[in-house]
Amino acid sequence: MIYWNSVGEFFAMGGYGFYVWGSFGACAAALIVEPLLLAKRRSEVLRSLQRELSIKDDLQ
Amino acid sequence: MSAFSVFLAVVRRDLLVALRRKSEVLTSLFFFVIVVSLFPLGIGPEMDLLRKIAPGVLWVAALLATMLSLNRLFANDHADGSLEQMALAPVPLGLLVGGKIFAHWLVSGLPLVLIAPVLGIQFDLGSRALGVLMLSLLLGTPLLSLIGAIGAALTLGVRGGGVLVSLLTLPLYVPALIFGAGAVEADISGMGAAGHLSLLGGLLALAVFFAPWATTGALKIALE
Amino acid sequence: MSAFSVFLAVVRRDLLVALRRKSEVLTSLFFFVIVVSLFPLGIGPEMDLLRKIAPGVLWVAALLATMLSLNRLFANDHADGSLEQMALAPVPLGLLVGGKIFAHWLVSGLPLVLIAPVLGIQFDLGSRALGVLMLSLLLGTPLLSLIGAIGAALTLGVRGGGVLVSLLTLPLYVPALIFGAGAVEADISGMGAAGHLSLLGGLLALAVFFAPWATTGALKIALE
Amino acid sequence: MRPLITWKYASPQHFYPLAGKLIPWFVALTLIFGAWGLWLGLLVAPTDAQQGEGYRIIFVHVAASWMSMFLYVVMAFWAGVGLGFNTRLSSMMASAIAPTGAMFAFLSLWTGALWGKPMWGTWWVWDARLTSELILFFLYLGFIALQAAIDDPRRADKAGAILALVGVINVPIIYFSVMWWNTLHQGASVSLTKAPSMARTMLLGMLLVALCFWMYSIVMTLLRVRAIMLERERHTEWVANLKEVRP
Amino acid sequence: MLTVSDLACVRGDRRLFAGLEFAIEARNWIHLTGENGVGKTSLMRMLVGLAPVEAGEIRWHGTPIRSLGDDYRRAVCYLGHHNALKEELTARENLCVGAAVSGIALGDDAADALLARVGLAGREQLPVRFLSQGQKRRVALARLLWSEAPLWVLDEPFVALDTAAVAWLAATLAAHLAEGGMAIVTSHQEVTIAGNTAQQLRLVRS
Amino acid sequence: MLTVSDLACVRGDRRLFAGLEFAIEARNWIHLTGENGVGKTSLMRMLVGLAPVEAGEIRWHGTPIRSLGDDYRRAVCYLGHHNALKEELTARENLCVGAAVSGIALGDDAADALLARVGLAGREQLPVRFLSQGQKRRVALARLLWSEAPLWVLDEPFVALDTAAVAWLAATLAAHLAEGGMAIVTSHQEVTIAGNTAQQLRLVRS
Ligand code: HEM
Ligand SMILES: Nc1ncnc2c1ncn2[C@@H]1O[C@H](COP(=O)(O)OP(=O)(O)OP(=O)(O)O)[C@@H](O)[C@H]1O
Ligand SMILES: Nc1ncnc2c1ncn2[C@@H]1O[C@H](COP(=O)(O)OP(=O)(O)OP(=O)(O)O)[C@@H](O)[C@H]1O
Ligand SMILES: [Mg+2]
Ligand SMILES: [Mg+2]
Repeated sequence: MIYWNSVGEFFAMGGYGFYVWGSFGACAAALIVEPLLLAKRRSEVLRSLQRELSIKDDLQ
Repeated sequence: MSAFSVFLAVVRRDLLVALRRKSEVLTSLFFFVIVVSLFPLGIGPEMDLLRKIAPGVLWVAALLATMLSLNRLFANDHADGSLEQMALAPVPLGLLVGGKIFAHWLVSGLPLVLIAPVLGIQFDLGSRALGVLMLSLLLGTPLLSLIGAIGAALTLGVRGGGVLVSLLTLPLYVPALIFGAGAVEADISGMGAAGHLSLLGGLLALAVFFAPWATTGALKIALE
Repeated sequence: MSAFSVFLAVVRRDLLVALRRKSEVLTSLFFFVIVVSLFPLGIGPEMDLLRKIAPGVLWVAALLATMLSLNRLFANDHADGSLEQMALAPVPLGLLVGGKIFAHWLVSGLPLVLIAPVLGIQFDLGSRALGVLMLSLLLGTPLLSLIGAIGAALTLGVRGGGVLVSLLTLPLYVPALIFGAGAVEADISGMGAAGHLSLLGGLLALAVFFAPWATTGALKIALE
Repeated sequence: MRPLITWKYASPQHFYPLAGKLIPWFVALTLIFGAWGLWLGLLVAPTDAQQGEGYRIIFVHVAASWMSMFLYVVMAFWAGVGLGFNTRLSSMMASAIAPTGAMFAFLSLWTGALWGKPMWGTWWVWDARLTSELILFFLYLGFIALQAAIDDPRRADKAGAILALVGVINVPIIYFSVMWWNTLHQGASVSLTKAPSMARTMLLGMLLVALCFWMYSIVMTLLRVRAIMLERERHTEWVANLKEVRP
Repeated sequence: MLTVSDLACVRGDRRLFAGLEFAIEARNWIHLTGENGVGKTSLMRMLVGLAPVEAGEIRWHGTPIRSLGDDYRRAVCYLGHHNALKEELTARENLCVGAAVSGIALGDDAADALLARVGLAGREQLPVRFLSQGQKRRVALARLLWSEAPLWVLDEPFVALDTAAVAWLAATLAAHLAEGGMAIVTSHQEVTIAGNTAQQLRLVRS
Repeated sequence: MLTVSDLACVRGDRRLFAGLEFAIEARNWIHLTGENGVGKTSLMRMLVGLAPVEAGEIRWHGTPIRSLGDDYRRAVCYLGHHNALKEELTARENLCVGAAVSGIALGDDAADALLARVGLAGREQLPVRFLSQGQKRRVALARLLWSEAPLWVLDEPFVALDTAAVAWLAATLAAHLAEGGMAIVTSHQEVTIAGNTAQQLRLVRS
């Protein structure tokens, strides 16, 4: 049921490899980078929150 | 004093300030003239080419000239505290805002309408096309002032607002540009401009209703 | 502290302010992008026509984007008193002014150079023409910042200066526009862009020498 | 009598843990739809007679285009609710959706351009659909830039809401104006070649990728809204008592 | 009568004050003091309805000001740190248009008479940008002379004024109170108003 | 030593003053007074070299200031009606870049220490636009703490300051004078500086 005969053919995409993989690659990159950026944002917030709280605890 | 006289008071004040800053009225106009004149310099002197791009260039220039003058629509009033006093005045803020927008159009929209034929001649437009151009600008420039006011109010007090306002308003200007320039092009190509012009009129009617209202909302937020 | 470190201090300060107004850097760029995108909307989608006017449109847009950002070159410093303090600092004012102009170019000129190829593609320019476009902008945008600084200084504190500055600087921008857009056109039509580019370079060298000096003079007058 | 709808989750304090619980499920859905869609689109679907293998771009292109438009409406909806009912959570949702929407608009432009080059011989034409997508991208950027330029989050929410609502009135106007502009002018320019009656596998693949993007958008929105909640409500007690903050 | 109950003010992530309670009656005035940055300006902007209220209630004759709208705005005259003057208009024009925007018609002669009262006779026709700091403040204060509002909210009105102008303002306030008005005034200096002892309200950092 | 001889000032078609003569010696200060609009600000801008001199001469240690250039600018520290702060930078950044532009390197810690001295500890990292009127003035005044100039020219430095800050500024002035500095200060209020009686200079309308 798989349409392709070989891996090489799959990657060549009938000569349109650059365009097809350029599109799918950009999408994949975007969909991977965005969660990573969000994870970074979250850990930054958490870190600064923890720092603030520990300062507050020290004061008490 | 009636609501209408308060409206007139605002219009009068803004016109007075604009006239007092002498060059103000003229410069918006000159900007329009200069931008339009730059194109032949950048593109070259072929008349056929120029005639083809004339409606587009004139309309884009009108749009940029209006947009440039948006900064002073509310910014000065905000900085010197007048806007606070307007918000505290015992009349609907929407009315005062309407007055300001109207004055803005008188100062920076109307002159463009009046000078446009002269510039159109430079691009070799026919007299019918010039008429359509003026009409499209007459309907279009108030629309630009109204939409622009929303952008100006939203960016008020926002640092770097001067350029941000263009980012916000230029996309919203697209329909005005397309129907405005489209009317002139349609006329030139003999298809009749009525359709485009009536769409432009419809948009204007819509904006007259909604824009002052949205602008007032945005101003109240800016003052908080 | 050496003269150079004072120069750097000014550059650093202005970059800091620009970055702090977060969107500032990006919006000058967006303005460029949007203006360039407006032209096809006004003119119509025919690629042949668009390809012809591409160099002119791109250069006019770069010119307008630079010009729009001139307002904030000195106006804020003037309003908040920083400019007075700079004039009173025990270092040559020309040096500080040079720093401000350099920072201005970094914020509002350089990004245009970098984005220009993407826009050129929308107008279907070839890759060689894109290279020439970038080069011409690389030489041209500092020139625009330098000339613009004179205009910005001259209109400082003049009410309504925002539009007046365009009136003063746009005519001065004409040579840059002609040689800049000319270079790209010459390349497209196969005539070679070297001549235009070297003229542009010459103008830039001239401006680097004289513009800060003229700007300083204008600023001193504004402060009196 | 119990109220029909419970408003409990309209407060950040209660929505935060709920969002945390929902995320894994939507991640799973994203992965399932994504894998299935890619399987069909890249490996199973046969070639297109006219366009060769290049047509496979359709699987991401159309999904991204749809999402970019859909997300704008959802964003404007939440922004409007936030403005009208002064509910913090709705405004946060709007801010959380915008970057993902802008990203899909960008992907639509990018994949479209990569498709256009082999099909039309040019990266870009000023076609109606392309142009209105470009303007949609600008509207997203305007929204994001405006919110970024205002420091007070409450002010940013309200200003952004007004812009989004004005935009939502304008999107159809822009869309139709561009359509009309272009049909009047068509002339020599290239016209968009519609794919002929699509094979069922292709259609299914396209729908699956679209579903995957939809689920992905939900995940991103929830993740981002959680981060925004932490940032904005940093001084409240419920944040201080979270176990990820005070272990 | 203005009643403030349980008022709180948050700026950024800082709580400036909370649980503030006070009231002003006719013929009385409040001298609002407190160190720099304690929240006096913020409080005043809440009182006149420019800034949203975080928590608590402000009532005018018993009704929350939010629901009063224009009626409350007619009752208040606010003067902030900024003078609300157009620099390119003359002092006279500023006065006339300022009044017109608030719905009060003021002729040129009437405006000149008011300007003479604030000590600017002979400078009616000079654009405001040429005036000195103190002269600008005087033009701004002329607003008090045409305002019919019973409640004056003045943020550091004495700044930049010379001794003569300070005395004039104190007398004007005294007259306003004698006619049944009320006022709330910030100032870092002592203020004495003939025949009226201020209710002192000192904000402290919470 | 600053000597002013036969100085005149014209603004528009108005002669503000003429034939003004005075001098400041080390360890002395001048309290410049006069009613609103008499020309105090105009005089100060002439003294520091910002405004052109209509008639008369201003000398620094005997040399006309026009011919001194940078040397004179190094000797003067001027604070005008405006605070010369960038609203989007933090207080700390403002201090550092302000000093750097005048050729003085100031680290973050040094800046924080100065800010603590003007009572802004804890607000070093807040963009200046969030500060209150008086807090902004304090940041502007911090300039006096890093300046090495012997001559201070301060236009209404006490405006917007609360009593604690006024006392601090008076003490700072006293210390500056004790170290051999000089100052010229306008203020509509009384100013007392420990151990130093002011030379009173009262401008009157000519
Ligand atoms: C930068 C270039 C492009 C952009 C911005 C773009 C944008 C869009 C948008 C917004 C849609 C969704 C419209 C809707 O469903 O109503 C769409 C759908 C579609 N696009 Fe593109 N497109 C681009 C290039 C292309 C190219 C080059 C092709 C093929 C030759 C193409 C083929 C399609 C197809 C087949 C659909 C779905 C058909 C449909 O739902 O009507 N697009 N595109
Ligand atoms: N975003 C923010 N984050 C933290 N603090 C802020 C923020 N915005 C404002 N503030 C603080 O809020 C206070 C505002 O004070 P306000 O202007 O009301 O003071 P004031 O009592 O009028 O002072 P002054 O006597 O100096 O005029 C300041 O202390 C300022 O530092
Ligand atoms: N173009 C002009 N025509 C006439 N008079 C002018 C003009 N420009 C300025 N003036 C006058 O010059 C004076 C400038 O005063 P300056 O600002 O120096 O006063 P000041 O003593 O600092 O007052 P203040 O105590 O209010 O700060 C004002 O009286 C102003 O009216
Ligand atoms: Mg205050
Ligand atoms: Mg003064």
